[in-house]
Amino acid sequence: MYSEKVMDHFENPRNVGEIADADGVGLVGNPTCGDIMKIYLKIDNDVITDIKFKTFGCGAAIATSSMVTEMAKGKTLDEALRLSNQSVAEALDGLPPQKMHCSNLAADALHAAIDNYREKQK
Amino acid sequence: MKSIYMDHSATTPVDKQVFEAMVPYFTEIYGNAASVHSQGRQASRAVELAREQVAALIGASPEEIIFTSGGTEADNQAIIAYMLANRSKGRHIITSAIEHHAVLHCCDWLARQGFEITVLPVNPLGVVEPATLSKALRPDTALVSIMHANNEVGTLEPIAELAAIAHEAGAVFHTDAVQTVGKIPVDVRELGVDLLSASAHKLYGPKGVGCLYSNKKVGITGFVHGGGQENGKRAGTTNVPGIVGFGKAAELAGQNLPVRAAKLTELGQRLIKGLLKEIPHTRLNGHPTERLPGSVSVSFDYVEGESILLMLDSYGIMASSGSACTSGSTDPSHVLLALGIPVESAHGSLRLTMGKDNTDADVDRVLEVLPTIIKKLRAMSPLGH
Amino acid sequence: MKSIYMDHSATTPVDKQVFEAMVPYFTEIYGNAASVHSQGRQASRAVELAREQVAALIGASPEEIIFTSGGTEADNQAIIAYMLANRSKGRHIITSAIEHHAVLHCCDWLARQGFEITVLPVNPLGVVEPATLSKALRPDTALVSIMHANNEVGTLEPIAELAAIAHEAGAVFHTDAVQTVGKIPVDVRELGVDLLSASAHKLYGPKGVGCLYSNKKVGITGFVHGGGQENGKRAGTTNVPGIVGFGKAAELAGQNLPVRAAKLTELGQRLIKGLLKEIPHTRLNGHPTERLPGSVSVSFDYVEGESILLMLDSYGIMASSGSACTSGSTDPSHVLLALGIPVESAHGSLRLTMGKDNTDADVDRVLEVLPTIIKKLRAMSPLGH
Ligand SMILES: Cc1ncc(COP(=O)(O)O)c(C=O)c1O
Ligand SMILES: Cc1ncc(COP(=O)(O)O)c(C=O)c1O
Ligand code: FES
Ligand code: FES
Repeated sequence: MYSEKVMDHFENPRNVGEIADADGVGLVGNPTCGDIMKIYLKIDNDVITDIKFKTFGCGAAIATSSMVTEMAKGKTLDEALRLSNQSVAEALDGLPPQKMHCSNLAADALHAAIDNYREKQK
Repeated sequence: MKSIYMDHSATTPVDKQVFEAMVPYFTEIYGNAASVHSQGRQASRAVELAREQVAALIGASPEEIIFTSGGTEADNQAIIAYMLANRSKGRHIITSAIEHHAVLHCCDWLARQGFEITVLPVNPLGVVEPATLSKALRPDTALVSIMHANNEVGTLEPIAELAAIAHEAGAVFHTDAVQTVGKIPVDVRELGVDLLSASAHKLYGPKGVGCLYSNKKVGITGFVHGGGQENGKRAGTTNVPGIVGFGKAAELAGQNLPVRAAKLTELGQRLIKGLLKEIPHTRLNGHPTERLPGSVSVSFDYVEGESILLMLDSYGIMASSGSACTSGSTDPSHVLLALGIPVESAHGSLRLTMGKDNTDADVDRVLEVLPTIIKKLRAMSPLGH
Repeated sequence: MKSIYMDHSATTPVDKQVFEAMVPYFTEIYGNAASVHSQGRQASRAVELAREQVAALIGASPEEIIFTSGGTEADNQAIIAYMLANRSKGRHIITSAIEHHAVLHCCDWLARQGFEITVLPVNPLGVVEPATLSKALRPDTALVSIMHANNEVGTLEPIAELAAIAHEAGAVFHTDAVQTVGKIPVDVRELGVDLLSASAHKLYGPKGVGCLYSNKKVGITGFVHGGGQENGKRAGTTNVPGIVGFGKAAELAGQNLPVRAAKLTELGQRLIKGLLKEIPHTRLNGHPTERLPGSVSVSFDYVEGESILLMLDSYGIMASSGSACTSGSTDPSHVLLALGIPVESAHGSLRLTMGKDNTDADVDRVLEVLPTIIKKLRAMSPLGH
């Protein structure tokens, strides 16, 4: 059902946790649909220097969260905004069709965290 | 790593003795049971023996057994074929909110054909209360269908009482006993049911074969139309090896039932107590005692079911979350919701269903591994404390 | 005494290789294909491989294959589920007088629900003539169902031509190809059919499993309602070993088809010629050349079919009289009557259907034994000269 990459990120998720003094925090999903993702960013000079996640959800939800943190780390905010749910799924060698919409929210969570950071800058 | 299978409510391995009984019917006694030549006659004798074995397990007469392709088809025949053939008796059906989709989707389908369905609620332990049925019965209620034990939470329903109430009101009573036949004593006369569905693969028999018990009063008609097999009640070339396997599985289940049920009840209770003790924010789903032996359903707050399953699987422990039939879906189980369990907790549900080969060591292993898994997932979760 | 099985149109023995392929899925890889754990994933992979194997045999894409409990259920789904779900497209169905009961009884059932059925006659060779179909089509014809080869007399129907005519009139086309898949080349695109039924036990696969091919255009709905298996198109726990066996049987059939068909055509023609020559007052039923390889149907005047079968059986030769599915009945075959064969001759019909393991010696043996049997029975008969 899941690719080896998905299973790897599920079993050994990267960047799990919270950042106490985060510069931006994004939260997407809701408990009724089964997936909630929260992403914390540390930003220096428009570059993501640290990123952590917390996720409630299935294997796909955890794996996409983990993958998006790896992909975003070290990127500028504009580069990070170009990451899409689709590109996260592709980096994981794909997701089962029934998992494509519900669990594939990780890029949305990242974008929400960036928006939150930019809101605060205003 | 030794693997531990705890998903017996989804399906069971075929018993070695059952498999041995089936073997000759693939390549040696391969005849069509309807053929008059010796190949056909041998096949047909084997099928009739199996019919006796299955009938004996549930206290029925052989001629009351219709072999089908499984529990699902038996449910379809009991509900759809019965209602379509008995329009004059009424267009109202009563069922419960925790039925298997094989029953609920038949009712949905009939509703689209103009029939009326009442779906009874259950109490928080998953029991269909007799008083609820009494109130729902109408003069035009033709059929009541309530399952014997629920496949997700394991709660046993008071079928004898419910059937008596339905009969008083003149309705026919069907029970989906797919989860009980072979696991606890099932006697169609004691239960007083008119129609009963069973499936071989839940009792160490093969997949793709089941039966509908139907008493004479009901006069059930065919659901799958075609040749005159099964006394005109189920068309299609008789699945001889499958039916032989079902028969053998029924025979073995009858012999081993008391010992197995006692052992599984004990293992189940120990597992439940251990999980509730070792893992905080955990609740048992279903009835604490009136439940299927060896069947455990729990909900862990703040975590999601599929991720628990995948982590358990990496330890070689196989379980399920809600019904296996719907595990491709992302909807929380309709059964857990019907018990009043909040959506978030329903997502964090786990079903561990033990079988004849599970041991005390298996229970110990789950109690060792599961707390760590839940802790790890909770550490990842944005919810809760 | 070596036994000679010549009833392959009723059912076939499971091929040894097919059986070997199935074995692990009873006791080792026993998971429910819907389960997320490793047992379930292995089962599901095996089912998807089988889907590719079956699809390849008939030139379909894997996602166009719905596994069912057999050819009968596939026919029920193609006809009943299609018509009930497409009432707006028309309430008229066209079929033929020589269809299997799995098709005819579905049509009868629909007729009782208010649908209109036209049953096309066949010519004396058993062919549905395209002109007959053209005349019967109406603006409200939703479905045309004509079998690919007849199971009793072996005649092949001009499906590509019939399907094109149906499509021109806007009707969907179904063919019951239970007797042809695996025996002669069957390609759904070349035939141009929308729906096609097949059954594993006719091609050395197991009983109790078949499939419905359904192209995207049709949007077929489920017939058996319940869990979401088979992409929501067929509920019921997936019969993993059965489907694995069907897949393997399809693969082997594809590899061996040209050689086997050539051999069986030759054996069949020799048997036909021999019988017509050796036994007076004998006629061939069905088309002399456009017929299933190795399938022989003959009528002997002044004798009765079952007594021929029983005498043949005492020589170890297994055959059938009319369709095996209806051999419990005493009505003469509806197929033979539709070909214009008189009732008395229909009663004296014999079907010898050869398979991959029949040999020239088997044909010789039948040609040696059968004339004596017929002579003996005729000497007993009050009819004839
Ligand atoms: C309660 C219940 N009813 C019906 C079914 C369907 O039976 P089958 O899998 O034989 O179609 C199942 C299991 O899948 C079940 O647990
Ligand atoms: C032409 C035809 N259609 C349908 C069937 C039914 O298929 P099954 O036996 O798989 O139900 C048969 C054989 O029995 C057949 O010969
Ligand atoms: S939990 Fe919703 S699909 Fe992942
Ligand atoms: S031929 Fe004996 S039943 Fe009619």
